[in-house]
Amino acid sequence: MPLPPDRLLRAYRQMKTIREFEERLHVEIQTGEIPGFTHLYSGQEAVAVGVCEHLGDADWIASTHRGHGHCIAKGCDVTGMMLEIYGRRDGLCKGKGGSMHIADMSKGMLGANAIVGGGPPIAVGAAIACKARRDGKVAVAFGGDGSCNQGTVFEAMNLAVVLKAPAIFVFEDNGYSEHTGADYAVGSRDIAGRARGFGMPAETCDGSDFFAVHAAMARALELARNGGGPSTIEAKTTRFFGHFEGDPMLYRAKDEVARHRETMDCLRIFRARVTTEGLLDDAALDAVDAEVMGLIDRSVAAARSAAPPTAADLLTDVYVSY
Amino acid sequence: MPLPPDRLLRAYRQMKTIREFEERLHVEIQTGEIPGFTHLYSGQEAVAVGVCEHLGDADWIASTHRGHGHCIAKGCDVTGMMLEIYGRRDGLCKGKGGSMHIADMSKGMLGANAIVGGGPPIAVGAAIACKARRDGKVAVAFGGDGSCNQGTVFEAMNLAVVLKAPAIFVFEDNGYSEHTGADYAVGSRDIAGRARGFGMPAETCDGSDFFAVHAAMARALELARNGGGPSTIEAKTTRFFGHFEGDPMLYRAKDEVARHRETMDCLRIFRARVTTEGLLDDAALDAVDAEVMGLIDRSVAAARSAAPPTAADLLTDVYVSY
Amino acid sequence: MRQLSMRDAINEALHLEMARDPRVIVLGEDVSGGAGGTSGQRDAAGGVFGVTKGLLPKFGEDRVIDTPISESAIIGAANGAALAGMRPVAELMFADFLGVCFDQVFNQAAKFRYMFGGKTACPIVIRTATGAGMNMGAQHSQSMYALVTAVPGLKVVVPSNAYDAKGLMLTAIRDDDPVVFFEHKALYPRKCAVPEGDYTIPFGEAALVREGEHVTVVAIGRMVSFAEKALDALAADGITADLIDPRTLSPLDDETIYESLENTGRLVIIDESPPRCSVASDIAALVASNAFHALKAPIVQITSPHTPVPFARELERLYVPSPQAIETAIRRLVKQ
Amino acid sequence: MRQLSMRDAINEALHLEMARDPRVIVLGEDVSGGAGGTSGQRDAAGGVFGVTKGLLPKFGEDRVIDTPISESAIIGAANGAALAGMRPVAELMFADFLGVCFDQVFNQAAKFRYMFGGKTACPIVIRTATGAGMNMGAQHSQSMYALVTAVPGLKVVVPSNAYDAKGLMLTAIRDDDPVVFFEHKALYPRKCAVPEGDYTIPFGEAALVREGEHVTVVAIGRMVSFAEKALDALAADGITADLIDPRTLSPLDDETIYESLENTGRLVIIDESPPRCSVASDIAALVASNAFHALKAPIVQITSPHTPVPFARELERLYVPSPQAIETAIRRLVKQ
Ligand SMILES: Cc1ncc(C[n+]2csc(CCOP(=O)(O)OP(=O)(O)O)c2C)c(N)n1
Ligand SMILES: Cc1ncc(C[n+]2csc(CCOP(=O)(O)OP(=O)(O)O)c2C)c(N)n1
Ligand SMILES: [Mg+2]
Ligand SMILES: [Mg+2]
Repeated sequence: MPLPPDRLLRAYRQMKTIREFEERLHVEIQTGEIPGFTHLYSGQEAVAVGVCEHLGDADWIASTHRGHGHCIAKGCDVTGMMLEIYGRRDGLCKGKGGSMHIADMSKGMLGANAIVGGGPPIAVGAAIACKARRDGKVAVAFGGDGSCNQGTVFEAMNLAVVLKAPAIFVFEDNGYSEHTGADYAVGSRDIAGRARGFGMPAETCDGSDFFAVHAAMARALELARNGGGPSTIEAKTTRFFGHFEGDPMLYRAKDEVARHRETMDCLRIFRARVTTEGLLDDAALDAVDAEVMGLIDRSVAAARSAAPPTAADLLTDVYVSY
Repeated sequence: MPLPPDRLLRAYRQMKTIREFEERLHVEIQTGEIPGFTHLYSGQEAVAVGVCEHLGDADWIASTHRGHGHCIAKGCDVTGMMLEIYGRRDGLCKGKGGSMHIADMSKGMLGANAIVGGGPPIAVGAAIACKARRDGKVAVAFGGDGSCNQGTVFEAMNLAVVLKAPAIFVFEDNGYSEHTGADYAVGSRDIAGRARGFGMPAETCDGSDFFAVHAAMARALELARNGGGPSTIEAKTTRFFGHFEGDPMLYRAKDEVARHRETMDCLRIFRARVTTEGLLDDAALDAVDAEVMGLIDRSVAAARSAAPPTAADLLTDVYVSY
Repeated sequence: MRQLSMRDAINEALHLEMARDPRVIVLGEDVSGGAGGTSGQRDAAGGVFGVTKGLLPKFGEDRVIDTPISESAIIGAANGAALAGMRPVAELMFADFLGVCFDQVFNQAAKFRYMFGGKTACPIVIRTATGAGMNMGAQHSQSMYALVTAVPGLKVVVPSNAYDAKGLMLTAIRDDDPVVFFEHKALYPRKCAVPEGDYTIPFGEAALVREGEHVTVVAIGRMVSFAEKALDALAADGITADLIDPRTLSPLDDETIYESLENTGRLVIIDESPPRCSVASDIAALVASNAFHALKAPIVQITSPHTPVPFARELERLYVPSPQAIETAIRRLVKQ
Repeated sequence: MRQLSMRDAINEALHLEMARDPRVIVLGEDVSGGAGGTSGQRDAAGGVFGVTKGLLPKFGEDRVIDTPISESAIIGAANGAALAGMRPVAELMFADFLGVCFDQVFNQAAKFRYMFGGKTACPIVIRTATGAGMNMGAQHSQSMYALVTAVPGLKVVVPSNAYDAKGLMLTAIRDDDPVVFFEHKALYPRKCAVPEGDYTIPFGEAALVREGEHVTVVAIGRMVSFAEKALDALAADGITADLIDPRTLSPLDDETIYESLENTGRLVIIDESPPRCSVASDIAALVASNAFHALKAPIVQITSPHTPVPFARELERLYVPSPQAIETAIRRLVKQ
């Protein structure tokens, strides 16, 4: 059953928002105004949106160091995020978190995480809460190909299987963990196979194809919501930028990114499919593009002019009470 | 090709030594003279000996909290072990380690380990050393069914695959981790399947049958020694005592141990096979039995009368130099 | 009044709070036990020290969760469940196992609130067995309070008796911040008078166990009873002390220590852990910075030596601070 | 003399020692980089801070080992290789990741020798990037010395400049005990004169960076240069100090501090980590116990606040002790 046009358009808008958010950050970072280091999600949008399109605010996701896409797909406020990345007082985390620690419980976003492998156990905990409350909600753990070598991830997978927790593990294999290829570091290069080794269903899909991810997630979700326990989705994808901003990418063939932008761009692939199949027309998509550019412009302008945190902010929020 | 009689007899002697060491400890512990808590290996002897029969002093093993069997199979001095378990100054570790920390580098024994999952990464490191030195040696990591849920174990497995390290992972599925059944806690109940998920060969064998373990190990060893990298052996076995001494075993059916002593006793199974096939005769085996009993008697007597450590010992051996 | 062991006092607190608040869940290895076993008997363990006994039959498998041996997953899951609105009580069988899940403790639980700009809370309790004295060897005997006391965002509780343990546990579960709750193995069977029903003991309020005039003694956990023994012996010679049990190490009630020092001018701190960067050193440093002028003599720290915990009975006995060593140290100090 | 950055000084030490001793191996994430990539280029990273650059081309893949993201396996493998006779130098990309491998650090490496009755050694070096100041957020900016200094069996090194870093690294690799070597991210590009060739700096010998009369200042790592700035400003007013850089926190050269205090009577300790159970508190406690009578005024500890490391530039600047804060504190102290 194809998605109705309004949901398709929303999915496109989210993917486009992520893309422009990231492409714009890539530019703004050159100005030196953005503190710290930033990991851009550009190229992987179809995974975040294909998965989160199914979820409501009361479902949960746990994200990674490369978290902007997951945040936007899960509904976090784009301007609040931009302010946070700039380290502003009115940022989503009051400037205390930054790019790698954006979270919003009201949107079911359990946090980006600067510790590779930090998120999956947390997502399983949220799934346990859903199960205990019998609220029919699920929790999704995002992770990269590199994260699938971290022991915490396997502990989380096994625990979810044992408890039949409504948890879904989404691995985005973008080919690299930092400067090292997945074909080197992922022993089997078969993340789905690992998941099956733990006793859960797992499938591999094309992470540049929104519809492929969306369909895989539909199956995982049905299982989880019907008490069938966890499952895994391995999405093959690519990142259009370096590991972090400033990475010279010596480990990638010179033309690799250009080639991937040509052949693995989820926005192009989406547009081609929906227009060919007559589900949406170019005009509607162009309108979204314009709308998104405006949103990003406004959020950058807001972030630039926003006030920084003050000395008083340093000592608050460590404890609820102490 | 069947093992020559002297090696068969040695294997039997080791299994018998482990058995009697443990059965005797079980008795001696009632006297209150043995400090701490002890995990007995009785019932699993064929695994330790089936594996270590292939190894020399320059090969390595990393053991677990249930380590007496591995120590004896790897050639650690039985009296030194007994003294250590009694906490004596002349124990293998000068009374500083105890039952859960017996080690002897000169025998390639990297240590029992009171941390579940502590050993496998260490074994992989020893395998890396073998590889770097090209000395043709291997490292074996022993672990239980429970340990196969600990993230460190998977990290070690993946690292070994990535580096094609001559490491062999031996999981002894004795059905329980403490008070919890493996069919509950091991998501898939298929440890070999997990190992295959990481991209290494793995096989399951009958851990009560010395010959089955020995054959599986021969295959793993050939692979490792020929640069083929790691593999996994999952041995199905049973423990004849509680998790630790004092465990009332409320989680086991009342007759389970009795049944297993009847049907899964590796010593009986071994004796039946070698006598039926005419490889050894009962007289030779009985002679070993007598010899072993003497050894155990003497080691207990030695441990009982040995001197405890003194105040001066408390502060030494923390650093090589400080 | 009814006498309860510390084990039973904590068990009672868990029962009370689980009955009162449906958000409370308990998870850990063998917290009930028997899952998947062949006896058909659940609650076969109730925790290896029996502290969670009886919870499963009463509250069911959704709220009393046996886990695989996966400490990172256990604490991580507690964290996630807390972010999602539950109040998990996770059991780490031995405090020494903090190593295998330390990231979830100090990088996750401790930092969520701050990193997320105060917009969330992570109300977990990590219960764990601590301390030497049972010949359990170097990896099952450590006193690791300092490691978590050092971490901003965590609260740290070390009860010295059954009464406190119950009241502090109820406070811990109701507290909105992550709490690490150390239960000394040697104290589990120790009994004292424990009221029925609900009562709480606030965090950051030390107990003045005894009042005296010559010296201020701060003792942690099991060391409180050791200090009492030493003081009993000293009473014969007319030496008396303020004996302070901080009960919570973070927050720490340093004010009570400073006030006592105004009277005594002499400080002895007794801590079962090794000396470097310990809670003993932390308290000594606070005093040397904030109550220096009250001090009439060097601060005395009585700790274990800078070694791992040894196995042999004779060595472990020498390792743990003894009532005799405490007595000698106090005697020497009051003479200065 | 030739000026070298701390990054290059450590790199040179690694080159020298790998050439000298075939037992030395290097392992960690991206220590060379490029494995499995599509460019065909190895040594594409040389560590994310470039400290291990050039080792792979020179010493090959058996001795310079890129690993998956598996810190427990990395440190565990280093431990096992050390027990089997190698001298591994493991890189933990950021000290904050100690959490995911802490068991291998404190329950294994630190305890082998003692638990095994002195019959083995575990000569590993764990190199790791430490410290705040680059807006890397709460999980990439911590100063975690105290956590390992607390552990008997570990040695802890925190160089404050390139010269020391090279000499201490050579000592660390040749040392037979496990060493945790903290490299401050902000110091990597900082240059100073560094001799070519082989030289070592012994553990447990503090550097007396400056001599003075009014106060003893103990500063750790990056804080040494901050203290120097503060002292430069104070010189105008005739205030001078003994500035002591411990260089190794375990073993700690406390004697040098006591000796200095005999002259100055006043102590300021500067430590970038949060205050509780910190190295600052450890040193303060040692002094309050062992050199109390030399003290003329309260000990001053200048540390970060009891909070996680904040992200925003303005907040992180307030978080890290500043030369101004140090100056003010010293000024106030000498007046007392
Ligand atoms: C525990 C831990 N180890 C190492 C790192 C450093 N690090 C950050 S991202 C990263 C690579 C992650 O690779 P992958 O999981 O494939 O995610 P991707 O960056 O491709 O999105 C590494 C090694 C970290 N943040 N945490
Ligand atoms: C990290 C850690 N977690 C928990 C324990 C407590 N513990 C000791 S043995 C054990 C069960 C191990 O089960 P298994 O691996 O099957 O080995 P077996 O006891 O059956 O030999 C547990 C949970 C521990 N020692 N270390
Ligand atoms: Mg990746
Ligand atoms: Mg088992």
